[in-house]
Amino acid sequence: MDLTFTPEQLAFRDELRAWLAEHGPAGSLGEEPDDEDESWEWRREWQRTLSEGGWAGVHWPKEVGGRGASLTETAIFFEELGRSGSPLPADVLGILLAGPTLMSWGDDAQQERLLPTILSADETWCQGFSEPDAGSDFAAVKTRAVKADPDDPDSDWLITGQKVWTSGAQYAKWCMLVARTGDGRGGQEPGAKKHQGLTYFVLDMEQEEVDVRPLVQITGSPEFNELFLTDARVPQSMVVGGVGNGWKVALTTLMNERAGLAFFLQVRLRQALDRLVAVAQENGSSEDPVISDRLADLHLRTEALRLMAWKGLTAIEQYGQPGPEGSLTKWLWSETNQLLVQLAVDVVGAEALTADSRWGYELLRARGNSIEGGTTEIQKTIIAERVLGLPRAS
Amino acid sequence: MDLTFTPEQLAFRDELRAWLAEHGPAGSLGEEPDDEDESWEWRREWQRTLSEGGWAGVHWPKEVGGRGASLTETAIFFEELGRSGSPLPADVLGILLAGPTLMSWGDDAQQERLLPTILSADETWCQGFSEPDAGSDFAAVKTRAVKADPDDPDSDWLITGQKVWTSGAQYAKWCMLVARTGDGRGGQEPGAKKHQGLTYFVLDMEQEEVDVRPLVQITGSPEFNELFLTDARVPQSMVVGGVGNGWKVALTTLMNERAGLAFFLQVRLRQALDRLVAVAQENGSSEDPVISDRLADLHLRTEALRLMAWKGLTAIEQYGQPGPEGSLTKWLWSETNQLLVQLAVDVVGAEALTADSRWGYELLRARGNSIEGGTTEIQKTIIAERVLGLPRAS
Amino acid sequence: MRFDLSEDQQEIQRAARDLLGGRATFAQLRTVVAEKDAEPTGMPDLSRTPGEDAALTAELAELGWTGIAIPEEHGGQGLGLVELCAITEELGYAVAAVPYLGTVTAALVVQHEGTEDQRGDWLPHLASGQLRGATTYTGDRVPVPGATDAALLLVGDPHGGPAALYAPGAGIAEDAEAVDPTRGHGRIPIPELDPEEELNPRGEWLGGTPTPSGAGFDRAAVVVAAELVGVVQRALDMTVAYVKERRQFGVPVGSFQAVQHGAAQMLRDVAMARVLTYNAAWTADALSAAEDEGERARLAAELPVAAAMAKAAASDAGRTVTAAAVQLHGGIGFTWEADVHWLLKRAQVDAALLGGAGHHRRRIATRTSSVPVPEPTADEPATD
Amino acid sequence: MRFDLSEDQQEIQRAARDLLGGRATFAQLRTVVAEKDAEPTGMPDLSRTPGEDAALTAELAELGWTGIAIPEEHGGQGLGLVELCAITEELGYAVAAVPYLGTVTAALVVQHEGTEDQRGDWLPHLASGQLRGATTYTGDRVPVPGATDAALLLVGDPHGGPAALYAPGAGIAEDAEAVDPTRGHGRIPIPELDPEEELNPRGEWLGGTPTPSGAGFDRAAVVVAAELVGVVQRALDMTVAYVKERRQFGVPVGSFQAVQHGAAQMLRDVAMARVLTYNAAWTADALSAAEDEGERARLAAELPVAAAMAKAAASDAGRTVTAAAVQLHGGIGFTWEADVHWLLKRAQVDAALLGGAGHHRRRIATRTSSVPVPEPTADEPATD
Repeated sequence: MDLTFTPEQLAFRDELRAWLAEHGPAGSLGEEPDDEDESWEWRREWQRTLSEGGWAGVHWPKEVGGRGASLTETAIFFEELGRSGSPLPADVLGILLAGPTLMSWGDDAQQERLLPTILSADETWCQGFSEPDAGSDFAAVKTRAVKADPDDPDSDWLITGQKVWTSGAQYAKWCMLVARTGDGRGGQEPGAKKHQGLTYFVLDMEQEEVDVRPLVQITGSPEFNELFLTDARVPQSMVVGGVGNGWKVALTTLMNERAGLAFFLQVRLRQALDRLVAVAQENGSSEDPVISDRLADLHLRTEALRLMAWKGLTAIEQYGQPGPEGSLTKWLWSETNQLLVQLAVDVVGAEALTADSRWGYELLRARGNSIEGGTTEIQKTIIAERVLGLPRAS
Repeated sequence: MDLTFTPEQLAFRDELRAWLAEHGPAGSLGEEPDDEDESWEWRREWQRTLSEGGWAGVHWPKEVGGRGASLTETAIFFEELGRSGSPLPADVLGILLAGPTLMSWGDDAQQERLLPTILSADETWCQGFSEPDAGSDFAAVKTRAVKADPDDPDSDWLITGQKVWTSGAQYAKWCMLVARTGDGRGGQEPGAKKHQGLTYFVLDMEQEEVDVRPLVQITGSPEFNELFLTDARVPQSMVVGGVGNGWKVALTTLMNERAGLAFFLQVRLRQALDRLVAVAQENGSSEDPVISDRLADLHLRTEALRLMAWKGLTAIEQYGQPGPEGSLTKWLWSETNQLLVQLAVDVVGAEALTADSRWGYELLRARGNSIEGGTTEIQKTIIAERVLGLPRAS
Repeated sequence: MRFDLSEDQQEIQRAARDLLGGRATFAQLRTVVAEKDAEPTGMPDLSRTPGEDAALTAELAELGWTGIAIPEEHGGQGLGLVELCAITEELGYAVAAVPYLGTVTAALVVQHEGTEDQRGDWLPHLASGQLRGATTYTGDRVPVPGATDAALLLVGDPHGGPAALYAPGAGIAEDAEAVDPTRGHGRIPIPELDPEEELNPRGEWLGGTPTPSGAGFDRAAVVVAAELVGVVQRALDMTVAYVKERRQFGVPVGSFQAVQHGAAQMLRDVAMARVLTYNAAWTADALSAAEDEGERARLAAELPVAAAMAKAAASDAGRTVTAAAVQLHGGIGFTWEADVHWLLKRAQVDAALLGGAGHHRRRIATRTSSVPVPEPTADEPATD
Repeated sequence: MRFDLSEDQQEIQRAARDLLGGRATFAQLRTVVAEKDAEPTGMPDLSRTPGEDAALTAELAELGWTGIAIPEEHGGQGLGLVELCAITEELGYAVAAVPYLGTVTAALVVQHEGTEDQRGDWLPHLASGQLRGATTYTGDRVPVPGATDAALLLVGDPHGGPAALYAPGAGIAEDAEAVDPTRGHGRIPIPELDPEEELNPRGEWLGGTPTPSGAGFDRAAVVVAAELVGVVQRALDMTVAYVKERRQFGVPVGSFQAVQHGAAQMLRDVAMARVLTYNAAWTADALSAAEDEGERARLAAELPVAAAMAKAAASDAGRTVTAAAVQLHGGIGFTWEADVHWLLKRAQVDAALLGGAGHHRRRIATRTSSVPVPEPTADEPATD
C-alpha cells in the first residue's frame, strides 16, 4: 500500500493545476452557454485550448500528438480536470474511444487520415453501436452492410439501418459504427452465430444517406440522437480490423470507455456532494440526524469510488488487467448519484423540484445513469459471470 | 370499505377473549418449558384444552368437530390467539393442512379413520414434501414409491427416499408425503413430465423403515428433522386423491398454509415491535431520530401486513379467490421481521447478541423466515408470473 | 369487515376511469404541454393556466367531482374521503393535467378546520370548481400544484401549529415551473407562521384564531397519497405491458428474473401504499360518522397515524416505483417519447407535497407509542 | 500510488492464509465448540477459555502475530496497521477461535493513547500473547471478544471522552455467551466514564489523566473492520462455490439472475468495505511515519473519518453479506451443519463492536464538513 504520488507525478499535477488555473473555469474559459449548439462550440473551443496546451490526449503517444502520460498521470489528469470544474472536451468519444481503437486496429492509412484531426477537434466523432432492438445485446445488431458491387471486393459498402443513443452525431464528421456484414459479401451465412459477421466501419457523416434526428430525454434536452442510414456509403478502406471482426474491435472500444472517466466522474460526484452539504448546512437540514446519516452514507460511497478507481488502476499497472472495478464502479457511481439527487430534494426543497434549476435537472438526468453505458442489470450480470465466474444464465 | 365487525363477529370475539383470558397465558396455561420435548407436550396439552373448548378447529365444519366458523371469524381467532400471547396448537399442520386436505380429497374411510384424532391431538402430523435436492422444486421430488407386488394393484406401496424440513416428525403418528409413483405400478413412464407421476400418501410413522433424525438449525435448536425412508410401507387405502394426482393434492395443501397464519403472524410481529419500542423508550434509544425513523418504518409495514391480511380475506369472500396478498404477505412479513430483529441489536445492545436471550434467538431464527415455506426469491417469481402475468423464465 | 370499495364506490371509480381513459390520454397531455411550451404569439391568454387542460377542468367541475366530498349544504355531493380518494387515484393514474388536487385538498382543510364563515365563504366556490385552491406547509419544500395567485391558498404548519388561509390575489404564490409541467404550480415561500405577527392583508387564521391544526391537513395528505397510488399503479401497469412485449436476447425481457423481481417489488410497494391509503381514508370517514364520544376520541387519535402511514408509504412508493418503471423500460424509458416520465415527475412533486416520507415517519414515531393497536370495532354500538 | 498490498505484505497475508487454512478449519472450529458445550466432568479446566482453540492461540503467539504491530522496543515486530489488518482479515476469513482481535486492539489503544509507563507495563505481555486484552466502548452495546476477568480491558467513550484501562482481575467483565460461540466474550456493563469519579481500584485513566481519546480506538476499529472484511470475503467465496454446484430446476442455481445479482451485490459490499478499510489502515501508518508537521496534522484529521468510513462500511457489509450468504445457500444455509452460520454470528458481533454503522456515520457527518477531500501527496516532501 502506498497512496502517495512520486515527485514526478506531483510535478505533473502541479503543472496541470497551474495550466488549469490559467485556462480553466477559474481563468479564461468563461461560462457554459445555455444554448445546446453554443455549448457544444464552447466545449469544442475548450478542447482546442487543451490541445494547444498539450493536454487533450494525455494518454496518447507523443508521436501522435499526445503526452505519453502513464496511467497514473492520466488518472491525475481526469481527477484534476473534474476538480477544477472544467468540462470534458467536446470530442471525448474521439479522444477516449475512436483514437485508441484506431491505434490498436487501424491500418497506417487510416491512422494517418484520421488521428491528426481528433485532438484538435477539427473533426469530431460519434458512436453507432446501440440499436432500438439491441439495447444491451450486441448480437442483435440489425444494421446491414452490403457491397455496392457484390463481385468487386474493393467496392464500397452500403449501410442501412437505425442507430440510437448517438450523442454529438449532429456535429460529428465520423461515426464508429458496427454493422452486420454476414458472409463478407453482403449475404448472411446460414448457421453463423449472431455476434459473428459484424464489421467495424468508420462512416463519413457528411452524406445525404445519413439522417440525424434528435432524441429528446426526459430532461427535455436532446442529448442524444437517432441515426437513420439508407445505403450510406463507406469505402472498403474505412473498414477497421478486417471484415467480420467487428465484435472484437468494438469490445476494445467499450473496454476503454470507463478507465479515465471513472476519475472524472468520482470527483464530480464529490463536488455535487460538497454542494449539497453546503446547502444542508446553510438551511439547517444537516442538523436533522436522518438527513446527515444519509449524507454520511454518500460520503462513504463517494470515497469508496475514489479508492476503487485507484485500486483498478493498480490492478492494471501491476497485473496488466483490470480488476472487477469497472462494472462495480459504474454501478456504484450511478446508484450513488441517484441517491444524491433524490436526497437533494429533501434537503434543498422546492427549488430541487423546479424545472429550470440545476438540482431539478440533475434529478431527472440521473435516472439515465443506470441505463446508459450498460444498464445496472447488465453490470450485475457481468460481475456475476465474468468476475465471480458463475455459470451463464441459460 | 367497511372496517368494522358485525355484532355477531364481535360476540364471537368477546366469547373467545373471555375463554382465552381463562385458559390462555393470562389464565391457566402456564409458562412454556425450556426443554424441547416438554415444550411439545405443553403445546399438545394446549391443543387439547382448545379442543375441549371447541376452539381447536374453528374453521372445520361442525360435523367433524369444528366450529364452522366463517373466514372472518377464523381470522379473528388467529388474531386473538396471537394477541393473547398464546402459542399455536402443537399440531398446526394437522389442523391447517392435513385435515382440510383430507376433507377435500380423502375418501370416506380415510376421513373416518384420520379426522377424529386431529383436533384432539391424539395423533399428530408432519409433512414430507421437501427433499434435499428439491428445495423449491416440486418436480424434482426423488422419493420413490413402488408396489410391493407389481402385479397386484391392491398391494402395499414401498417408499424409499429422503425428506427434509419435517417439523414435529419425532412426535407424529402420520406423515402427509409426496412420492414419485411413475406409471402407477412403480415404473417410470418415459417422457412423462416431472410433476406428473407424483402421488400423495398418508404414511404411518410408527414403523422401523422410517428413520427420523433431528436437523439442527443455526439457532442450535433441532426445530426440524430429516426423514429417511427405506421401503416404508403404506397400504393402497392410504393413497389420497388417487395415484398420479399428488401434485394437485399437495398444491391444495400448500394453498391452505398461509390463510389463517397471516393473522397470527402479523399480531405476533406487532407484539414484538411493541416490545422493542418499550425497550427503546426505556433506554433512551427512541430519542435517536435514526432509530425512531426505522421504528416508524416497522410500524408502517406491520400495519400494512394487518391490512393486507384483511384485504386478502375480502378478496376470497367477495370474489371466491385469493388476491396477490399471499405471496406479498409472506415476503413482506419475513423481511419486516428480519429488519425488526436486526434493529433490535442496535436498540437493545449486548443482550441482543447473547445466545441465551430472546432477542439473540430471534436474530438468528429470523434468517429462516425468507427461506422456509418458499424462499423470498420464489415468492417474487410467483408474484411476477402468476399475479402480474409476466412470461415464465425459460 | 370488507377491505374493498363498495359497489357504489367501485361504480364511481369505474366512471372516473372510463371518462379519463378517453379524455385524459397521454396524447392529450402532450398537446397541453406543447401548447404551454409554444412560443407566445401576440398577447398571452391570461384566462388559461399553462399546462392545464382547460376543457377537462371544466368538465370535471360540471360533473361535480370537485365537490364530491364537500357537504351538500355547501354545494357539494356530501360523499366521503374514500370516494374522493377513489376519484383522485384515477386522476393520478391518468396524470390528468387538471388543478383538481389543490382544489379538493383546500376544500378538505377549510371544511375540517375552518370557521362556519370560512366554510360558507369558500366551499361553494371550490365545490363548483369556479375557484381553484392549493394546500401546502410552510417551509417551501415543494412547488405546489394549483398555487397561482388566483387560488385560495391554505398554508399549514408541518408540526401542527396554526394554519393560514389566503384569499385569491394575496400575492403570496410565486410562479414556478415544476419538474411536472402538467398543471399550474406555484411556490409559497413562507418560512413559518408566527401567531404573534399579523398576516398578509388577504390572509386570515384558519379557524379564526391561531389554533393548532391537523384534521384537515391529515385528510389532505391522504388525498395526495391516493393520487400517488394511482400514479404508481399506472407505472406498474405500463411496465408490465412493456416487458411482456419487449424482446432482448431472443426472449421477452419480462422473462428475466431481474425484471420479474423488479416488477414484483413495484407491486409490493403499490400494494402497501394502497392499503394504508384506503385505511386512512376509511378512518377519516368513520371519524366523521362516529356518534359515540369514546369512538370519536379513538378514531381522532388514530387518524393522524393512519394518514402519516399512508403518506409515508405513498411518498416512498412514488419515488421508487416510478424510478423502477423508467429503469425497466431501459433506454426508451429515459426518452421524452415514452410516457413513463410524466409519472416520475408527478410522483416527485406529490411525494414532497404536504410532507415527505421522512416527515411522516417522524410523526408516526412520536405518536405510535401512545396509540394502541388499531382494532376493528362494531358497526353498531356493542351490546356490553 | 499503489492501492494493493506490497510484496512483503502479500507474503505475510499468504503465510497467514496458508497456516490457517490447515489449522483453523471449520472442522477444528466445531471441535472447539463441541468441547465447550460438553457436559463438565470433574473439575473444570480453568486454564482454558471456553470456545477458544488453545493450541492455535499459543501458536499465533509463538509466531509473533500478536505483536506484529507493537514496536520492537516493547517486544513486538514493529510493523504497521496494514500488516496487522492483512493478518486479521485472514483470521476473520477462517473465523478462527482465538482471542486475537481483543489482544491486538488493546495493544493499539495502549500504544497510541497510553502513557510511557502504561506502554512499558502492558505492551510486552500483549505482544507475547501471555496476556489477553479486550477493547470496547461504554454503554454495553456488545459482548466483547476476549473480555474475561483475566484480560486487560480498554474501555473508551464512543464520543471521544476519556478512556480507562483495567488491569486483569478488575472484576469488570461479566461472562457472556455471545451468539458467536467461538471465542471468550464478556460483557462490560459500564454505562459511562465520569472524569469526576474514581475508577475501580484496578482501573486507571488511559494516558494517566482523563483526556479525550481517539487515536488508538480509531485504529482498533479499523482492525475490527479488517476482520469483517475477511468474514464477508469468506461468505462470498463459500456462496459462489455453493451456487455453482447446487442444482435446481435442472441447472446450477448460480445461473439464475436473482442469485447472480445477489452475489454481485455481495461482492460490491465486500469491495467497498475492503478499500475503505485498507485506506484507513494506510492513513494510520502514514500518520505514524509522517515527519512534516503539516502532513501530520492533515493525516491526523483524516484518520477519524477514514476509520469511521471503514467501520461503517464493514459493519453494514458484515450484516448484509453474511445474511445474503445464508439466503443464497437456501434451506441448507439455515442449518447448523452448513458452515455459513459461523460467519453470520462472528459478523453480528464485530458489526456492533467499537461502534456500529450508525454510530460511525454520525461521526462521518460531524467531521466531513470540516475536512477537505483526501488527496494523495508526495512520498517525499514536495519540492515547492
